[in-house]
Amino acid sequence: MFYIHCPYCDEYRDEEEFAPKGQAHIARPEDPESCSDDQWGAYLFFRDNPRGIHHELWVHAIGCRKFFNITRNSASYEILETYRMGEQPRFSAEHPEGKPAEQGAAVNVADEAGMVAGQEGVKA
Amino acid sequence: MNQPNRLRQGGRIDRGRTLSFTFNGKRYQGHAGDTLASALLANGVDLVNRSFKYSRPRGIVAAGAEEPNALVQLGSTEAAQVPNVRATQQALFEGLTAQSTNGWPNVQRDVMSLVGKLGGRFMPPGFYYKTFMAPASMWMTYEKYIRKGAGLGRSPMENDPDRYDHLNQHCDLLVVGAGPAGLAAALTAARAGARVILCDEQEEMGGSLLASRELLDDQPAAQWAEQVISELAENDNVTLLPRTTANGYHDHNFVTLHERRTEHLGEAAPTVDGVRLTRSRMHRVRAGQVLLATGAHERPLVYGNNDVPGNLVAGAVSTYIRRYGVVPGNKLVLSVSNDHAYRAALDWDEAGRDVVAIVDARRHPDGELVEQARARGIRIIEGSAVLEAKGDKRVSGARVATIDAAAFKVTGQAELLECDTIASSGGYSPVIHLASHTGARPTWDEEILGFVPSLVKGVHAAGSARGVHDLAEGLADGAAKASEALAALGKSASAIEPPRAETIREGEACALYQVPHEKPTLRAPKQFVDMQNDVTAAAIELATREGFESIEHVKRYTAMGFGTDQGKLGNINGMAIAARCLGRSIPEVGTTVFRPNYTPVTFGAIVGRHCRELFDPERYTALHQWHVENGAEFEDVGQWKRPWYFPRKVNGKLETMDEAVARESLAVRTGVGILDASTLGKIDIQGPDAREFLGRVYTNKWAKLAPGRVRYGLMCKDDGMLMDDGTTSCLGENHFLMTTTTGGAAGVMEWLELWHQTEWPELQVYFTSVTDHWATMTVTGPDARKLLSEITDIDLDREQFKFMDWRNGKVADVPARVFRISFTGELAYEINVQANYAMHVWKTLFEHGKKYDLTPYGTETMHVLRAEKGLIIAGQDTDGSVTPEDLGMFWAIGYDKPFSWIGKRALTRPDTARKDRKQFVGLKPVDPKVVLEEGAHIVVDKDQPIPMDMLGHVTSSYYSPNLESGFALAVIKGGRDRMGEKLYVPMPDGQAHEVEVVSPVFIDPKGERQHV
Amino acid sequence: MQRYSGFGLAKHALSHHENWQRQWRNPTPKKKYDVIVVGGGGHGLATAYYLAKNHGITNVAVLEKGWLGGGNTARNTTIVRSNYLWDESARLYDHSLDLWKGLSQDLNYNVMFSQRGVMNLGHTLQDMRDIQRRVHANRLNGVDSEVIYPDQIKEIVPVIDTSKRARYPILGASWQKSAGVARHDAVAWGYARAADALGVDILQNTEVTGFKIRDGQVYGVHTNRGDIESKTIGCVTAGNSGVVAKMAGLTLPLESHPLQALVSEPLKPVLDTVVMSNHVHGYISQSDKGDLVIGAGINGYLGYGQRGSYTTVEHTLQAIVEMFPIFSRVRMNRQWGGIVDTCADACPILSKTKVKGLFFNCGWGTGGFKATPGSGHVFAASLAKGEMHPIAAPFSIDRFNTGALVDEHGAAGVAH
Amino acid sequence: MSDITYGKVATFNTHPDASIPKESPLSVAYNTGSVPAATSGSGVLFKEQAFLGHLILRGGAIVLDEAVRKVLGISLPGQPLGLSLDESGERSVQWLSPDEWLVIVPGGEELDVEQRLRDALGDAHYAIVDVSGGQTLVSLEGEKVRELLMKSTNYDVHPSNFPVGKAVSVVFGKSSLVLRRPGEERYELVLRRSFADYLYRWILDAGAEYGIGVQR
Repeated sequence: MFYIHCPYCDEYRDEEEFAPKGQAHIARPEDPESCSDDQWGAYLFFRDNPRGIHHELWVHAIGCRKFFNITRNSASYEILETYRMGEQPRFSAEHPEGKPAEQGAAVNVADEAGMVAGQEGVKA
Repeated sequence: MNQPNRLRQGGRIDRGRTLSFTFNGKRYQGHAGDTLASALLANGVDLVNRSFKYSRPRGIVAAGAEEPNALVQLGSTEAAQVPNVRATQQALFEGLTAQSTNGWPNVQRDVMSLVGKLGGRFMPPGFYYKTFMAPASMWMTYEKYIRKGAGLGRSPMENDPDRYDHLNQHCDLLVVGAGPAGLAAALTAARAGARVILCDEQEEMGGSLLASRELLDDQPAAQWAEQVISELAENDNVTLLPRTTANGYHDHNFVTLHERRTEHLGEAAPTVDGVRLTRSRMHRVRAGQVLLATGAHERPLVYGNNDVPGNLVAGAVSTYIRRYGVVPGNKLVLSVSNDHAYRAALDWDEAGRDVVAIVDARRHPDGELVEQARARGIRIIEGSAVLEAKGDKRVSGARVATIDAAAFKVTGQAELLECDTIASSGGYSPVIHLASHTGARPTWDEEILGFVPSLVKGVHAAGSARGVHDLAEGLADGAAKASEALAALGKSASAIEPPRAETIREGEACALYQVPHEKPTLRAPKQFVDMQNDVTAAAIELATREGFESIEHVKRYTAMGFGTDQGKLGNINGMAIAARCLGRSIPEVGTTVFRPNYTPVTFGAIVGRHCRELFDPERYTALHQWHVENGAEFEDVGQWKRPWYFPRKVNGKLETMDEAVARESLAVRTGVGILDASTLGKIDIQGPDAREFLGRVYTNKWAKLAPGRVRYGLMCKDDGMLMDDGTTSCLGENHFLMTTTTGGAAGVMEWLELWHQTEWPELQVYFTSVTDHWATMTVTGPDARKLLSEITDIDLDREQFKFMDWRNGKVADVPARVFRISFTGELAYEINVQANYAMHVWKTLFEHGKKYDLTPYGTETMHVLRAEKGLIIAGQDTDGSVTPEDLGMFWAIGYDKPFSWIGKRALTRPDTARKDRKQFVGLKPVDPKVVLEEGAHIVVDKDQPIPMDMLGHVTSSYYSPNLESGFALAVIKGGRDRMGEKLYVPMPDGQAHEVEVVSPVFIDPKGERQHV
Repeated sequence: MQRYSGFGLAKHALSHHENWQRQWRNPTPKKKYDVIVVGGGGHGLATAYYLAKNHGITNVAVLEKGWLGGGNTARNTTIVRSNYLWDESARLYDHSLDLWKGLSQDLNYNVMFSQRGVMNLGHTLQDMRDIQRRVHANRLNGVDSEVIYPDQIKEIVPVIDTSKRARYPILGASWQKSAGVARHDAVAWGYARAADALGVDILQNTEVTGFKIRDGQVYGVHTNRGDIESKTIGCVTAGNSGVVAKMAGLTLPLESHPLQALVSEPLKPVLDTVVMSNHVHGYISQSDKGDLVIGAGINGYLGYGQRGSYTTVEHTLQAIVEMFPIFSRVRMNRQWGGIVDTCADACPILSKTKVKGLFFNCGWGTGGFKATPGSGHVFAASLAKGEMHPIAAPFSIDRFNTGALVDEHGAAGVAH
Repeated sequence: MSDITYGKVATFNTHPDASIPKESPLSVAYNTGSVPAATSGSGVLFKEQAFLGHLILRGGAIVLDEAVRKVLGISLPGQPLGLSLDESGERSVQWLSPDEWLVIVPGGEELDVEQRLRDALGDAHYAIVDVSGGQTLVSLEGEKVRELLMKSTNYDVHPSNFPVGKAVSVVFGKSSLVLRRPGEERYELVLRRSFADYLYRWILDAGAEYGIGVQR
């Protein structure tokens, strides 16, 4: 029963309010028509499925209804961070202790007005 | 004296309140404050149950949650039955009625015990796997008899009279266990102003302090506990939960606490002020930090016939004497490996009964308690252990000899000591269950000879729960750990000054689990490890011989630890025996993994109030009450209650569904009908990019839809499969109203947000659900215009207000948006009004509709009518493997739209582009009386032997009073090329219906009726 | 191999059970095998057994990182049925059901396959359409299956509530009489013992840490006990398949999710068949020991922790008490979790890969136990021949690129 | 015409003449369920504030803030989960998400408020949607309200976490609702119409032991 910090509501809320939506950072190919069948299949179905640090997409379904990302250890279930759409994770399999500050969490959208701006690069 | 083992004084029971109870049909008396177990022992009831596999007589072994034997069936009425209640945890109440769970015809004279005695040796572990295989056909018969022996207690056969509920709790610090460490911890946190929850599974808080010999601040320890508890009770930030077991530890410090609110009051919950109390309550706690002060379980020694009634763990003896004023026997032999357990003999002695001997496995025991026992003249037999208990239904003696524990052998001549009670102690296992629920593996601590918990973030352990057994140290540990826990939350709390406790110097304990016997284990008298599942040391040895080397294998092969006690007494002993047999150390053999629950929890408590009429929400439209009052039968669609059909009374008889549906459909085709369509999902879409967005999520084109117009659209997932459909209306250049299927509403809303938030945030558009805001009434049929024109100011002229237009105005004096769209193929108007006014509009329509015989219809008629028109229902005619092309809806596919809309790319994959995919067609039974079964499959050759080649299946099928024939919709391989072909639908009775493949549009293929 | 029989048991009893042999050896890994099976669960052990028994390939190693049968084999709710919707899956599961029927005798190990019948309840009109569709398909595929209605359901399961009182009243069910349950651990042990007797090396505590691949051909594995060579390797690693595939540079079209189950305390027999409900979402049977064995739902997030969300357990018990109100006072003893590898179409992967000689058998999701014999049987044939067995062929990885999914979702939301 | 087109968006006056009868989302509950009377011993008082105007506001905070202040005299809540009320307490603005707010005004004012907001917002990108028919406001008062809420939602309703001026969307029973704390002694629930009957029954069942009373 996870306790999840919603980066938009800015507080911890119970897992019951959220829904997991699979692996994070899977961008729809820019030009679907030029994709091969294998590329399209990869986009639709093939997943990293790691044991360990994993980035996943969740939605605060009963709450602010915003989608956001969670970096979570799929074995221990520890949540290392949550971050808004368009932001990059600080923790990853390559950086389990977190990237140094200057590289990580570059976009920290604190004010609501910055919301839309912060979403650019969502597809990354 | 009717309670022969009750002491004249002492204990925490209320001698002024005598309670009667019935056990196995016989009446007894006990006192308020007793458990069922203490009351049975007070009355000298030795035999409380029969064992599961061998039907051996069993008595009470322990005094708490670890009790493996004393399981009873509680309840005097059928509805109040509770199976498998642990007598050691059941508070006595007036009129309590209990029975042994095993034993037939009764626990004293049990027929099955013969089987156990004679057949026991034919039932080694795994014997099921090795037998009952021949002949193969007999297994089900064998199994029938095996099943007869299954189970402990029995399920009630009537519905539960009781209610349960949940309470969601949050706190800074959850302290589990109100013994010395827990109380010190809670006090530390409470005084620092933290939000604290303190729970304890027992009837009374205080844990070991309630039966302790030690003084705290020169008073009895229980008094200190009382003072602390009353201070905590005064504090608004502290929640005290006695009778509350922390049964499961879930991720991120989510702990479930099962509070038994009324089980000490009666077998069913009492009623107060007309409201029945909840029998138990599950506290769903999210704790900032958790401190486990769960204490330790004493390990009994494993020796021959250690299951005969009269064998107890040493600490239980002390508890019964000191807490309940009950001495469970007359002559005690105490077999120990440590000093701590000497307390049992001292307590026994002080109760005025005979301590025959203390048999100590250590050569030279020398602690303070040993000295005290010596000083009292108690015989101490050193370097020895009880090899074997004598007796059948009660211990009659103990065979004692010197042993070499390390070499696992008996070194001296056995001596038989006459006694009626054998208490044993092989050390103390910290209660690590909750910590282990988190997935953290416990580690073996050689110093305390036990597993200590590994702790994930946010969890702390204190006192005996981590092997700190000394009272003074435990108190200090609790306070210190609480202060650490709060520090982790960024709160400072200085540890309380613990009360003064004398430190008793204890000698070193020795490691002893299974006591050696003169005979090898496989030949020795049964030495029980897990009494509830009748697992013996021999069984474990045999398992290891057969190659089961992992402790998990041993447990599964022997069933050790799979009882309702989850091996609280036996698991460590079992591991030690496996380790001995394999020549490994205990940690090499493995750790034990505990799962929730710590002790079993009533289903009802987990369910809470989510049952009966509150099991799942019922969603109602604004017109629901009218439907109920007008006799509607309802269909469950998602959580909605939708009218299914409206049976009328005809000649005093209620119509069947077929009759009602025939009447309703004819009314729509020939007069006018009305449907409550409010359940359709409705999404308001605003923004300059709304149109672009629609073009991306729908398969068809939206660029040119003008305000005032409506269009039907198909929505796919990116795998090209249909997901939902509906109409979307253009309300303004940048403003649309989308409708979805009833079941798809929430999913589509989230789908739009998903794409907007994650892929196309640059599109300026907002979505808002307005499903509940609008009530929707569909008035349809040739007379629809006439009816509506009576009560609207909207110009309904066919040229002014065309098919697929929408207009606004007033209907029944209420502002309305009216959409001229049709799901029946008839002239139809969908009237949308703000839901608060819906009932007025609906009733006004009926007032004016009387002369047209306005007929309310439900979902069934709606299905028939739309099927006659060949209109699909997403989810019925499609199943997640159907593309818009499969449906033949090429007119709704915008192949040349500039943006590669969701689902488009997938359509050209090799399998999706196949020409012989299953395609949507109509079927007409050659015999018009035939109504095909929905779900039936279609074949070319009705005489083909099984397995038959199936072309597809019937997705929708009805009788049409308009066609005067059955008709169906289906998906069939290459269906569009099969028009006119005759195919077959084989039925279970061997018949096959002949059908003709036709267009799915059965009525008005040109669509003239809806355009009138 | 020491034959097991009732008579033999009696003989052993007289010698105080001192002469039982090991059920399998604890061998030292050889340098090289003809076939390596990665994963010592039911499916892997069955694969090894059929390789040896049906194809004469006995120089086989089964590599198990923990204890054999310790994964999902030990954690499932033991339901065995074959009433699947699509031809491809019906063939696969019915093939398996056929093997179940003689399995105890074949292995000389009583796996306690108990054909006590399985019913899948329908609570809505759409449920009933789906049930009809599946039952009709089953019948034409030769799979035992019928539709039954509330009166018949009540007759088979007297303790179920078929009244209209229910929030979602029971409208009917599909009923497969020949389906049932089996003793899960015994399946792993029986296969292990029989495979071992035919010469298969079962290597426990042997963890694969990497693959040896040259020019697109696999030729061995790295393990914690040294390198082992083979040019044919079948990975049967269930929830860990994604992790294993990654070692070979492969990505699979699946995700590993937590799936939970729970048992009540042992009760005197009260429920003789398996009852499953897709709609209110719970399923239940009673074991020969008396426990009510209850399956909970799958969680939507990735999870290798063998734990799931508590709300899932709550919802499951709510469903059980809704269907069986008399169980409200019964108590839940224990819960646990497994790791299930699920594909988008709720069907398994039995497939070659881009790496020559490297095969995968995974993606069984929530329904792998029932397939154990059939899966092992066709996978062994595929490994032996180097070509996928016809029953296995539709389940290739390629289907996720061509679109030829075998979508069992509609038919089996609770696909156990 | 009830629709008034504001540039490229249509607004709609949903209200007929005051003489037309209307039914709140709780009408089925009142008509067919139990309606326990409030007594002096009632630990919880349930009172519906029916037929209020409910608007959903979408857009950027900075843009909307100015317009909302101008029209309603209330600042947009500056923080997530904020709830602002005007002096009378009759009008409120609640944060729902970073670009979504719930405005509640006396019944019948909603179209006027919407139009004035639209006037103030001009060409900015925003959305305003009337949802008044789809939900209803309920107030809960009494010393046992907090415990009733704890039975129903996993949100931490302790005053330290849920002070006056906070509002959250939460799981409630098996449904969901908006929970608000406009005053020390007062909690508010915003119920969705189609779930209202279920939620009412849930609340009454949970409140039975506190002698819950319904004021109509």
